[in-house]
Amino acid sequence: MNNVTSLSPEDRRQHLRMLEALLFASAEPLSEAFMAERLPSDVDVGSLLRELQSAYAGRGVNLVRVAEKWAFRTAEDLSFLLAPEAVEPRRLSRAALETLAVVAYHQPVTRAEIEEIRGVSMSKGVLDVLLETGWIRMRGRRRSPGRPVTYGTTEAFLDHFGLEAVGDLPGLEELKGAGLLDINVPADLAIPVPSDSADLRGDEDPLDEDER
Amino acid sequence: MNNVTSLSPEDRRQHLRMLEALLFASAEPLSEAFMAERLPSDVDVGSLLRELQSAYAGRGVNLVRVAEKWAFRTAEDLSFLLAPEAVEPRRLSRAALETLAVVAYHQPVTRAEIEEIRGVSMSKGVLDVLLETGWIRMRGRRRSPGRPVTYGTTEAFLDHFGLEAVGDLPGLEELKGAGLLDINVPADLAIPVPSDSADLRGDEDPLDEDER
Amino acid sequence: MGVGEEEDAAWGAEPERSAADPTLLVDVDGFEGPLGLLLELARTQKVDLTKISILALSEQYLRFIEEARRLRLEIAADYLVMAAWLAYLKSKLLLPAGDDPEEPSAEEMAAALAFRLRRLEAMRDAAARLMNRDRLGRDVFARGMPEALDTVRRTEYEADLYELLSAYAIQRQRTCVRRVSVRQRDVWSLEEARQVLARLVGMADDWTSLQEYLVAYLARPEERATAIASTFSASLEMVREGKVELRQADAFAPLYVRRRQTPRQGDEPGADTPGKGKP
Repeated sequence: MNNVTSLSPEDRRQHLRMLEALLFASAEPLSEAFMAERLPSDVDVGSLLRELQSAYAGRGVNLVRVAEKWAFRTAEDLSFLLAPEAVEPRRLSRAALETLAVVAYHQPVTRAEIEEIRGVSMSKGVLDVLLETGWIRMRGRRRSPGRPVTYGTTEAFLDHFGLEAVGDLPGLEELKGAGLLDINVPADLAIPVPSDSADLRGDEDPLDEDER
Repeated sequence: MNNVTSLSPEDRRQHLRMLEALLFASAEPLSEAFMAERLPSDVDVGSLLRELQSAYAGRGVNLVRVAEKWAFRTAEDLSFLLAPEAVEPRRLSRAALETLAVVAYHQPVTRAEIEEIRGVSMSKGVLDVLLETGWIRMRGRRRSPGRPVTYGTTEAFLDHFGLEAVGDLPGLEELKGAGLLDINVPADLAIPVPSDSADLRGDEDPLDEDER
Repeated sequence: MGVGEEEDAAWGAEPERSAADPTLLVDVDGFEGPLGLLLELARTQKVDLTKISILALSEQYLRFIEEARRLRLEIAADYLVMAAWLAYLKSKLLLPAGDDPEEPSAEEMAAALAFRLRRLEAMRDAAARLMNRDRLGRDVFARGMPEALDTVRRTEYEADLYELLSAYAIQRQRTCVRRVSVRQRDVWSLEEARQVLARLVGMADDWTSLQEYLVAYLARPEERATAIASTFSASLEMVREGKVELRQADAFAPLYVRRRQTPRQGDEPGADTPGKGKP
């Protein structure tokens, strides 16, 4: 934006203070749109956020991007300091972990596809536990016989694992290159990429009203 | 403490980061003793906290002392950001509008006089709503039995209705001309020339101290 | 102990595992499923999965299942289906390739299985890498004392000058009309006159001037005309009903009224003029 350059340093400092306060006050990541709404209309929130991010880069608290949103989080290297205070998060079973990974890397994915990939039929409890964590959600229904529910990951998943987007999942490019993200064997020509986009895919229908 | 000075600036920076992270993540204000316990033993927490406090002094987030403990708090002058006001426009009820008009034309006017002019008794809520709009105010007390409160309009009233002065409110002939009053209204219908002068009239006493 | 569907408890400690575990009985108790079991077996081959011998792996799996059956372990259907399929694959791998173009070749089937194993392994690695990330609430922390980002709703009232003026004009006019109607009450209605008359006639038995009766009740001279007119009309009505009698000596002479003295006999047709002309 052009008018940014015309702003006085004092204005810019004030806008940074405002962003600082907003982000600091919230435990949840905030979208740029949310922040822009609360700042004067001529403010380039994106550029201010980058400035704030670099100002906090070496500090005990960092400004991080999560799922297209921004949040202050304690620096990773200081976890030893805070861990004693933290409640030990319950450990997921191996089955749940594997299922979570399959959902993350293959989303949108149906229960049958998860079972196909893991090579085992799955107890209902596993998906329930994952839904309970808030890390996966029912996205829609696959437009195929039986209209099975499709699953995908949530913003809370990205937040919890410190990912900006599902595109940042570890090893994703490698897996994609090896064709290991294909659900069907042998591999399709098209290489699928996981997507947690709120938009349904071409082969997905929305969930029924009472399922949401 | 003497050993503080022997610490390298890098160590000091790291200790500041640790305090920052601890204070940020804590759900409650932290005592110096609690923080000292978590930092290396040779650290002067008090001096670090004061340094952190002055570093954050002009920022959107400040380090404040709360009951012998320390906590980050968003800067006081930015509270408007955190709880911005959303304005909900609401129309005045017919009764409120009529009462407002009577107050405007007949000020200073008491509640009994408003009722006399409107020919109906009035619920308490109507005057409360009008006081809330900021368009009318309690002016004083009529020097008569019961010392009833007199009401008049405010500058906000003039502002909202685009009037330079209450004297600009149209008189009888103008109201007729505008088609608002019947041509056939009785000749003795008197429409006063309003005045909202801040000076109390001869028959008004000032409000009591605690009413203002 | 059984080889079956994974347990319902999705939370729980991961079982300690090791590829070098000498006894696979530990794995029978695991929740991995037949593909997971195959993966475990493949790891004991200690080769790259892309170079694994599916034939050797199949034989290993079938031996494992046979051993489990010999020990009379309950084996879930998933494992048996896999065993049957692997037995079929093994026989195809050992036989020369058939000519049926519809059916996938043994090599293709083996490659598909190898792919599935690699994919499962990739997912396991991915899960491990995911869990090793700096996790919120374990390695990094959110604001401990969030301050509410609530919106305070404030009402702002609206009105314009036209509304204000018309509200004023309407109510002033309304109260004007009300005052006029108060004056209209000065006109005696027939009903009012009748009530007054009925009450007053009851006070005296003898002939009384209608004027006299009324005068006592008329405070203001300007009401006299309407009072006389209404009372007269009312009196005629009451005469017709046989309740009072009227008498007048001459035209414009005072009109006298009294309560009807003699009850009427039955329904006389001429009942509407009984008082007239009785001196």
